[in-house]
Amino acid sequence: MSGRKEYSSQEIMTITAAREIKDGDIVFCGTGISMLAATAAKRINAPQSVIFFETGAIDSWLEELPLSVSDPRIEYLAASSSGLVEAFATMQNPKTGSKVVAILGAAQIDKYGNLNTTSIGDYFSPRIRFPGSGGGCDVASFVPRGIVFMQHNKRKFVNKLDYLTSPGQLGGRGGRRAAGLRPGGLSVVVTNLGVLRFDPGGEMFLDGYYPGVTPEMILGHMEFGVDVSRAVEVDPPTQEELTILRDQCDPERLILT
Amino acid sequence: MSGRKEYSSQEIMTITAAREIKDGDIVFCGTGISMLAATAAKRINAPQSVIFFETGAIDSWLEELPLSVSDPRIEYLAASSSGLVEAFATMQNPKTGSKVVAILGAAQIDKYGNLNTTSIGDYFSPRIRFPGSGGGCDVASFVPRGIVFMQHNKRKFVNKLDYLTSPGQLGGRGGRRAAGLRPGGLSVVVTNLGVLRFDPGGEMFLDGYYPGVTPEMILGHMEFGVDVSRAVEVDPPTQEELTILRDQCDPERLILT
Amino acid sequence: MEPNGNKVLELSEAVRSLVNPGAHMSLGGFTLNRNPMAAIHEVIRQGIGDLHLYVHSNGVGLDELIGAGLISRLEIAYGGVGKATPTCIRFKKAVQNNEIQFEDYSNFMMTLRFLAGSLGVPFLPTISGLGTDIVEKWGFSPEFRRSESKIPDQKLVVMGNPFGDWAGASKVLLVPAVNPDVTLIHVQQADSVGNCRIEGLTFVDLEQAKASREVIVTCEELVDTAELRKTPERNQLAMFHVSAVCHVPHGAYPTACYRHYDYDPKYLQDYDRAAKNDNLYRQYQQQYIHSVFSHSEFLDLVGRDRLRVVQADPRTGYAVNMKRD
Amino acid sequence: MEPNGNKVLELSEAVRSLVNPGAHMSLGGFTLNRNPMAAIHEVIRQGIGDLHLYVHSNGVGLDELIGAGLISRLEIAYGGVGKATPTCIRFKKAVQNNEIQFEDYSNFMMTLRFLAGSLGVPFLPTISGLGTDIVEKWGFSPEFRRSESKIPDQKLVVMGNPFGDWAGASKVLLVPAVNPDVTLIHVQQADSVGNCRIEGLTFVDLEQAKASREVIVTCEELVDTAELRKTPERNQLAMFHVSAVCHVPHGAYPTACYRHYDYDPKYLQDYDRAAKNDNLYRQYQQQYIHSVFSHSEFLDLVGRDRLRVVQADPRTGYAVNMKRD
Repeated sequence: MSGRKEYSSQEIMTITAAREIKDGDIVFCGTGISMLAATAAKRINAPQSVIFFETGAIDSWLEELPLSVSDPRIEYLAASSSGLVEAFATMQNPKTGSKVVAILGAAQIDKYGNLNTTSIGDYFSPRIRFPGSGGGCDVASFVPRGIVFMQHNKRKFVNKLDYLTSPGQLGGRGGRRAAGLRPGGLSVVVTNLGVLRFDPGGEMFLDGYYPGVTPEMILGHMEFGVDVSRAVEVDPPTQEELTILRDQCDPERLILT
Repeated sequence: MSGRKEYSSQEIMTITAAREIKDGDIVFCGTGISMLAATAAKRINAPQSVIFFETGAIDSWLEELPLSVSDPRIEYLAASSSGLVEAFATMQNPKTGSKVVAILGAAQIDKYGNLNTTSIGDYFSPRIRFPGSGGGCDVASFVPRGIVFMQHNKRKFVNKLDYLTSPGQLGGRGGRRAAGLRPGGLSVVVTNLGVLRFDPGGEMFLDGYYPGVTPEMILGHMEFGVDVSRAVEVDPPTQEELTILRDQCDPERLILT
Repeated sequence: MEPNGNKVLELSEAVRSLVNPGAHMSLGGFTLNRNPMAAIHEVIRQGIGDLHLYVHSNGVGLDELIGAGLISRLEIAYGGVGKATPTCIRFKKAVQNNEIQFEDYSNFMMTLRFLAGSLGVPFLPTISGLGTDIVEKWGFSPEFRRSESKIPDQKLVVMGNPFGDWAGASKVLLVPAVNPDVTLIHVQQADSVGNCRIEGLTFVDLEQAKASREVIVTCEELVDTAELRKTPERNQLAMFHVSAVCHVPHGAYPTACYRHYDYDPKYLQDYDRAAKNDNLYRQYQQQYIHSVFSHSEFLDLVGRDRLRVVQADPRTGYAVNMKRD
Repeated sequence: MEPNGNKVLELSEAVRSLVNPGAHMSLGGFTLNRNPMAAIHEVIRQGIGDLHLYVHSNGVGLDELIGAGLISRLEIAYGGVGKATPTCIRFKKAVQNNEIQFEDYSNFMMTLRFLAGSLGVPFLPTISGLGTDIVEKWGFSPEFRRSESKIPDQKLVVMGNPFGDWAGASKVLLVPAVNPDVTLIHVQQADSVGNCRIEGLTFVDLEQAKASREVIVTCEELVDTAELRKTPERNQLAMFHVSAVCHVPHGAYPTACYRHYDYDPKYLQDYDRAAKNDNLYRQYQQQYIHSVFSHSEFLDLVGRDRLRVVQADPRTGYAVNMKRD
């Protein structure tokens, strides 16, 4: 599909996510394409955003793209380097907490935006074991806003998670509050086909589809149905966005293929 | 009294307290004479003891005597400087906590070694207000052993504290355990007349009296009675101890008068 | 304010815009080290009152605010300057004369309360203080607590250990989080966006700043951000915690600032003498605070010779052999 | 051992005397940075088994211990090396084949558990994880928990906020303290008595070390204590927390050590290839761990040319433009 375009599906995903980041946002950054999106936002549309990592580096410049949140590349020219206690405090204290935006990936997501990064099958003898929460459950619990990267297919957009690692809206309307979590949490899902958000009831709906994709195609890649009545076509990445992404954010093609 | 001797009552108090400190002890040090005793121990009988302060300085050398636990003199050549969170952790973690010895002073003490450093009279409109707990309540709660400096008189050795700032043995036998504190706490009281310790029931008894002092004189300076049957005369400071104390620990005579 | 926006302000402007009457305020530093004295004097100069103050162990800074009559309520662990001043004099008078509401905690309890505020949790547990009057005696009544949304309904809570006797504790004391409206700290170095480097002991400054809605930083040196970013691990406070950066050399005088200057024993002795007498004290604050327009004018009044006396020796970080008795 | 006693030991001797079969052990570092690899290889070389392991996010170090069959029980937040290895391969196999008991937490929960251990409190509170399977699914049964005094009777406890809705929290999750028997960390600098300086990110190393009964430190540089004491604020770990100091240059290789060397992508890729096949993996551990007597011999086997490739550039602290795909 993306072969017929001037941009890959990775590229439109990255740029679409980057556009969600605004000046003044404090971006909690996971590994891989999350890092690429945060870097793109800082270099394209949100130069006044701050990237930070759970490992303790704050306002990293990322002259080279890190391959992990503990990659020493995050330490170069950072405003401050500390440890996990300090990093997680940033997501919860009264001055900074409300500005934090998380970018994460997951193996499974349900219609309330809850995530599974732990295992497929029975927890005790799983068919497939994944790395686990890492900081995912923490950021999903703490942040007022967040972006999730997903590949769009029926095995990933499921009716029921095999394991609920990171909270989205939990059971739907009021779910977070009932559990003791603050409102907010992950707010947008960016996939290889489009963009999904959550309505006031906490249910996922289709907000946008990429050029060449239809809402019907997207529904065909999900185990559960979502409202597509509000969906519009997503603006494709501009040439300028693509140039900066390719030449400045990932010249080594560590993430972009 | 001390005028007739080659040493002052301050000097015998300091040396008597210093002798309580052993190599390997980690000494939590308060202000004034506490600091002088810790310094004397390190230079006389316990060179392998470590002095630390609630403000975060560990293994300070104290080339000059500090006048407060935040005096910058405690930072010079310290092994580590941090903050209060780290300092109080030292008194509680499994590796170091059991080696910590506290040295404190107080305005009032009762027969169970509970201390008042807050106020005399009604708490809300006191006749005399003192500085408050500072770290006193914390160390008295945490440490397995501790030394208290007191002036021996009826207004200070009282039947009932006006305010219980720092826990000793609380109500006596099993008092700490019942309250939720670990066993231990302050274990010896060094005064201008002698030395008192606590029996297994948590009650104070007279362990020693200085040359020229009698148990009867000491009882005459306390509102409550204590067992004096185990009391022996305390060895006076040696010439060597006095020389080191005067020439190396407080040459400026900031504490010694 | 964007995280990397320029936060450099005149101290008078920072205090005017960030410290409001009735504010809940906390002070960094410890007894005679790194108190934010310039900022405190500016609060007094502007007469911003009815303050609710949080300190762990504080000295002359606390005492001057109380002496100026600006403190209505105080949560405190220790008010003194060590051997020099066992108990702060205006603090002592104010408590003995029922001029302020006060509530006592320990240093570690106040430390944990600021740490809790910085972590966004309602409380932290400790075993410190179990069985003491710190738990029994509340400075603020339950009625007042319920009527004041900025303080918790309970001073402290004792509860059984939900994990049995795990860690050898049968009970724990829960201390509630503090989130001040504004915190004043003084640091050795800051850049224009608010990244801060404290040399030597940090006390509880970092937890206090991170727990606070607004933070006013005064700094000895205003340095280039590129310089600070060469060793990020030495910058304990990142820009997004800070509201205003004010370049105020000797901003902690007459308390110490490690590797820059020592505390001034003479000033502190003179202060105590004045503090003991109401008339002298009014004259003192009139002369040293109200009659000057800035910390720099204050230092001129004190005399630059005093600054030479307290200047830190590069080897030790303090003033070697300074007369202190 | 006196606090300022000489703690310098050969790594093999330190591991032999401080890591016992069945020990509860924790590992410092984070995924591909500052893992105590030399110490881990020594544990494998000595075949010290039935270990109960605590990690937050760990990578190849964790994986090699599991691959060697030395881990019986695991408490973990994340087992992977980021983009290079999304999930550690021997960890994945061991879990999928029911070869180890495991229990999942989040990074912050594990962080708080070590912090609680360092503070001597039975638990710390957080709102992280409320409503998730991390709270619901226990890796160790209540029966096993009651039978094992080294772990708490409950995995986690959810309770109402005793301070009402203070800090906007109606409930909190209590995470129990961890106090490992022994912790392995690698630092840039240490002196002979155990004062340590970590450059750059500290991760959870300090809390892990302070929570632990015994601590084995491997260091890039063994330096004079007088040198470290010139800037005490940069020495995050004081001597009395440390049991043994082992001078092991490149002791974190193939993971990174900031300002000294980068992680080695080639080694990690070769490792993954071997880890996917049981026979290849046995050969790998035989060749790189059991057939050498020390970390220095291991480095010779790897080839000093690889060390040149990963050598840190002084400007950035990592290997600029190193081939990483």
